[in-house]
Amino acid sequence: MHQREEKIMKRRTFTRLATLALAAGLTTGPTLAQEVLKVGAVAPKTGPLAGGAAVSYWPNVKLWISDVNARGGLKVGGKTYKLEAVEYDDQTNPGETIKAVQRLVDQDKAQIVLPPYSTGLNLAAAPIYARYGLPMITSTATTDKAQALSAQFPNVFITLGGAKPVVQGVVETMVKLRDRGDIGKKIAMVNVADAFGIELMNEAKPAFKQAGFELVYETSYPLGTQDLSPVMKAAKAAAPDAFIAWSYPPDTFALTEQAMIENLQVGAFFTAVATAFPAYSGRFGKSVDGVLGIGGVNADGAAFKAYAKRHEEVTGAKPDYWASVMVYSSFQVLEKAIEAVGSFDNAAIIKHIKANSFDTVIGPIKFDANNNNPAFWTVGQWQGGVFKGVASTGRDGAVDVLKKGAWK
Amino acid sequence: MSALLSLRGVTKRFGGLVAVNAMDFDVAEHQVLGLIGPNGSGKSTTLNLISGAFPVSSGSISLRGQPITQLPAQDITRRGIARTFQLVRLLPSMTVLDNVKAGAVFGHRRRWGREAETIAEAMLEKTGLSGRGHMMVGQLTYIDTKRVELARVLAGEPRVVLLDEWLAGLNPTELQEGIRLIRSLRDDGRTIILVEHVMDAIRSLCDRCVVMAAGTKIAEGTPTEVLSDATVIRAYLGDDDA
Amino acid sequence: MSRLSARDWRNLVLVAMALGVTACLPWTAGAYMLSIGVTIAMYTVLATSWSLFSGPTHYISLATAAFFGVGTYVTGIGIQYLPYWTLLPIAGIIGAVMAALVGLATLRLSGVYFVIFTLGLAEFVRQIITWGQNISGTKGIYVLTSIGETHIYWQLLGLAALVWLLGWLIGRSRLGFALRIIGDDEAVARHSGIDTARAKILLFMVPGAVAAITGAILAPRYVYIEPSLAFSPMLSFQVVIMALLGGTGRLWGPLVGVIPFTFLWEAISVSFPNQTTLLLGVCFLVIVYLLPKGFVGLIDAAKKRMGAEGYA
Amino acid sequence: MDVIITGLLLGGTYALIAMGLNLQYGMARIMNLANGEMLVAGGFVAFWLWTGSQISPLLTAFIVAPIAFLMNWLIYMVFLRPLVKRARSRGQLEVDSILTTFGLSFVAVGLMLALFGGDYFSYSYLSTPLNILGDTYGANRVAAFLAAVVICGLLWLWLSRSRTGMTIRAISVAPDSARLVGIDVRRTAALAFALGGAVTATGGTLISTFLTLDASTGVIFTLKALVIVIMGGVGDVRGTIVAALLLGLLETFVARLIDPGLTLAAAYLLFVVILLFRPQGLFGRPTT
Repeated sequence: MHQREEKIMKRRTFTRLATLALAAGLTTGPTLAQEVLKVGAVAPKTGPLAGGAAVSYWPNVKLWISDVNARGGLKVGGKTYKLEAVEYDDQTNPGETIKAVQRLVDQDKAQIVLPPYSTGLNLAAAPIYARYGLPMITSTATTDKAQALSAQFPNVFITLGGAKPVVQGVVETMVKLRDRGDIGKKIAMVNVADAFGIELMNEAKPAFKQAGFELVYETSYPLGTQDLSPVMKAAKAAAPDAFIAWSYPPDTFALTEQAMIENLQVGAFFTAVATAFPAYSGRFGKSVDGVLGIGGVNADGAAFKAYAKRHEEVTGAKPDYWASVMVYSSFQVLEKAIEAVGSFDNAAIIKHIKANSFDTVIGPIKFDANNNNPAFWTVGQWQGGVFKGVASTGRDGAVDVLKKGAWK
Repeated sequence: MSALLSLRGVTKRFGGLVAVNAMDFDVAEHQVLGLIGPNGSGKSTTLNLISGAFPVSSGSISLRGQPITQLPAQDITRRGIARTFQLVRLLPSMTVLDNVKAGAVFGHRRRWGREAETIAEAMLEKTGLSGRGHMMVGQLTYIDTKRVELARVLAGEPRVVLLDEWLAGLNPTELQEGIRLIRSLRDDGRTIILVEHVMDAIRSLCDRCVVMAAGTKIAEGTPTEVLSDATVIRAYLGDDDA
Repeated sequence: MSRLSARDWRNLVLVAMALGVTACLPWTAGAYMLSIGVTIAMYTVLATSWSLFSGPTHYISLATAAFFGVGTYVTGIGIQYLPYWTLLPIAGIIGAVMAALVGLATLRLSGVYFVIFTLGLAEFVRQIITWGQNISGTKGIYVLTSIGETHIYWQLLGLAALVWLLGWLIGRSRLGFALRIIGDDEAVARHSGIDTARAKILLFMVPGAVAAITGAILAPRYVYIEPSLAFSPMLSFQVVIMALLGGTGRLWGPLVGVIPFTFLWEAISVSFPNQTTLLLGVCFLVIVYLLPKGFVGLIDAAKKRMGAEGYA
Repeated sequence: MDVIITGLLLGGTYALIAMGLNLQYGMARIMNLANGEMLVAGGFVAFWLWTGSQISPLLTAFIVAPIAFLMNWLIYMVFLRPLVKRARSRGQLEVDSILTTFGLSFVAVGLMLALFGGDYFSYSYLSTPLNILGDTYGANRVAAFLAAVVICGLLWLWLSRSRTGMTIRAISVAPDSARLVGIDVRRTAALAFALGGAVTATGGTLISTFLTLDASTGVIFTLKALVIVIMGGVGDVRGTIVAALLLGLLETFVARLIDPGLTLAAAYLLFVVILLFRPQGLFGRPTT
């Protein structure tokens, strides 16, 4: 397992050193005869959200552009354009995101501006996209206010859904396990005390009560807590049948390790963001089997396998099994809409996106009246070293959920 | 005449060291009191206790019968006790006039604007600095810096002036000028406490003297009385040739 | 208040005209320049109000992020219940009260403890707000208003004018005189009859209130308010660096620091997107080494060398 | 009972995080805001060597320490000595070092980003349960605690017994008078700063076995280290150890018995209270 990891590690560091040296000599060779189209992308490369963006966002920008160029370029109104990325680092600061988007449109005259990363930065930039009428197909923003947002910003589309469907997916999975007798009705539930964690926790508590589950332990912990063993010890003391954590990457890793140390015997173990990251299975190896997490994908589908292979070749890193594929698919929707309309008339493109369904790596995407993509993966499970989708709102290819065995 | 300023059992301890030990003395209105004694006898510390620079360990200090023992320095200054520093401390980024205005604006009589300006200029006249209001303090001679500090103290029209070795470091001619200046304050009827080593200044200026040694009062009286007192001489000159 | 001299009138008119010209930016410049204008206006207000306190007292406050964050939450929460124009004064009052409390607690401490206390303050307030959010079940707050970049720009410009006016008035008032004395020698100040702690606390309320109001003004721009973005310590450091780059000796000092720094930040972000953080770090180092007194120091030194008479 | 042990283990982690800064700020008078980045760098090296060629972090620590010592010595010589020469007062040196090291932390994050990329890196090492007094604890945390005890113990002994240790303590108490007795203050300060950097990097290597890090997480550790050093008393090794353990116990106590959401708020409250009533810290000398 570790040899391949090592090869990738070496290649990735080597590519980084090369780009660092290359950055000094900026000018690329003479542009091809084909016209070049600037594609703007602004997201965190530093700051608290840099970790997530580095896994799910930046590689997919690079992959999408290389895929389109490999296919000959973007065919718009009879002409084909070679795409070239203009990237900016907003250092996880909304003020910078706003300035960067303005810069892309005003100064760099980018025809296409890809959506930023994460709920906060997307919403900060939404007014700018709205003013220029640019289509904004967000792929990393979760919100339950899609209705209010689409009223204020008609050009904003939400592909990652909101808290309600994710909670429904988790509740459905737990009910399935309980009805099969794999787990009892006692749950322990924790959440990171950040907007994301709070939103999901508030949806989950009533939903689980309604589904007849008993909440034996619940708590929240601040972002950046260095030691989660007190939380895990208290959870274990409550002898739950299932453990659910609405967590961010650092605490997802910490809670999993703590559960292994405490040898928490539960029929279902769910952690949120980063469960689908390659680093997660890289760190815990075999004992990751049976762990549930947010997202998931039709891992056995040919589309995803081809995507994952290309992703690794072009960017040197494996994609994660949730956000990566959503980001890439949202770029595909934009690409197909522009080519279908045959011009850069944004109003027409937005109308086209609202009206049609688009075939992407995760399957068909069709936005509802509130510009919200109703069909997405909500829960996935590590089975045999692959994070497969087990529950979704209208996605096919879901595999059956398995009972969590002992930690290996 | 009732005492303007009185100290009762004033003590100051720095950890184990007792710098000032149960000092009692009074200062009457318009009186010039000399506080003298060999180095390390607690003279300056007593002055610092009166001016609020150091908190008093025990005992009480009162001004016109009202206790000011635990008051912070700024309140004591506002009540009318202003002081100079052993090492002259002026405000480097400001002109001479502004330095003096500082006393006028925030001292015992709080002035502002035109009034503060006139008082400051008057004090410059008084201390022999007339016409040099606009100069920066960095350009002054040593005695002029002392004049500015004195002018600042006077600009607040204090009830009691504390001079902490104000004459120290002056050459003979400057010394005469300094003594003449303090005498003019005396003639104006100001109440002054003078901590000094310059004996002929003490003789010519002070109505009464308090002599300190090792933190305690060893003698009190007119300058001639105390300077001829055996214990005082022994304290100053040490035991062998008494 | 001593009478206004002819020179004061001339300066007032000049400043008013300059403000008039900059106010027309929304019409004369494109949206991108406007967004830079908003950034410059924001940092000018924060850096000027910061140096009003730190100039004379030499205390380095890293509390800007804490006051700014509280300001954004005042708008975030208040926007649903109160009309918008009432939120700015409320934010100002809350900021001032917070600054007074911090002042009471810390101004007795020596310099470096004050710095670390203010740095920790932003984190402390963030934890409390996150915990409060968690208990009350409210998540990230949406500020959906019709307030656009232009409104925000004008409000910041108005606030900047207010801050300069306030700074000018303080400079001529007893408090200003007291602060200059404290800056030179605090012992002399105390013995001249100045209540130094009270003066510092009073003055610290100015950057407190102004930073909170700025936060309240900018909240609609961010649309979605969450603790980690509203309270980032980065803001405190940027304000300090820009104020020091400009120089805290003069009222217009920080402005002279903010403008070049913002354009420098832009230039670096544009030409080196992948190494932005690296190069910004290098700029910080250069500023601290080469310009200890900031541009103001540079300009004053140049003026001395040219022997130019007359007043600045 | 397990609350106490968990608290002590967390205290050990905090000691590793803060001890280096105490040396750098307490002894060499440099308020180093890039302390967190040095810690993360130590973690990066451990990750790289472990996932790359199976070298255990405990072994990596011995490789990281000398390299970090040299690097920090260079950083002091190149970036910080001009500040020390130029500073007229201690206050000015502190302000200059805050701004300079803030710039340095930016440069460090930029470099780490360029070399290692921005994504999370974490690996599991010794994440096996260890039974102590009837309760289970992470073996990696226990190992880190033992390492902390060893490092802090050695440091304390070395500082109080050896000659160079004494000179370092001398410059922390009174740099001016130290000069009078023939101590080359600048060279000793450089030594103290480099030693502090080495301890922080080694600490990073050890705690990366159970904490997930990425290029930008340094600032969290810097803040935590600052709080501990100030609470313990600047320049006092015992103070840092006691403050670290106290903080670990408090946070664990609040997490288990009150509300885990309040752990960090409680930590800052403790910091504020100590700062108000004992500004010089638990063991520090009242600085005039």
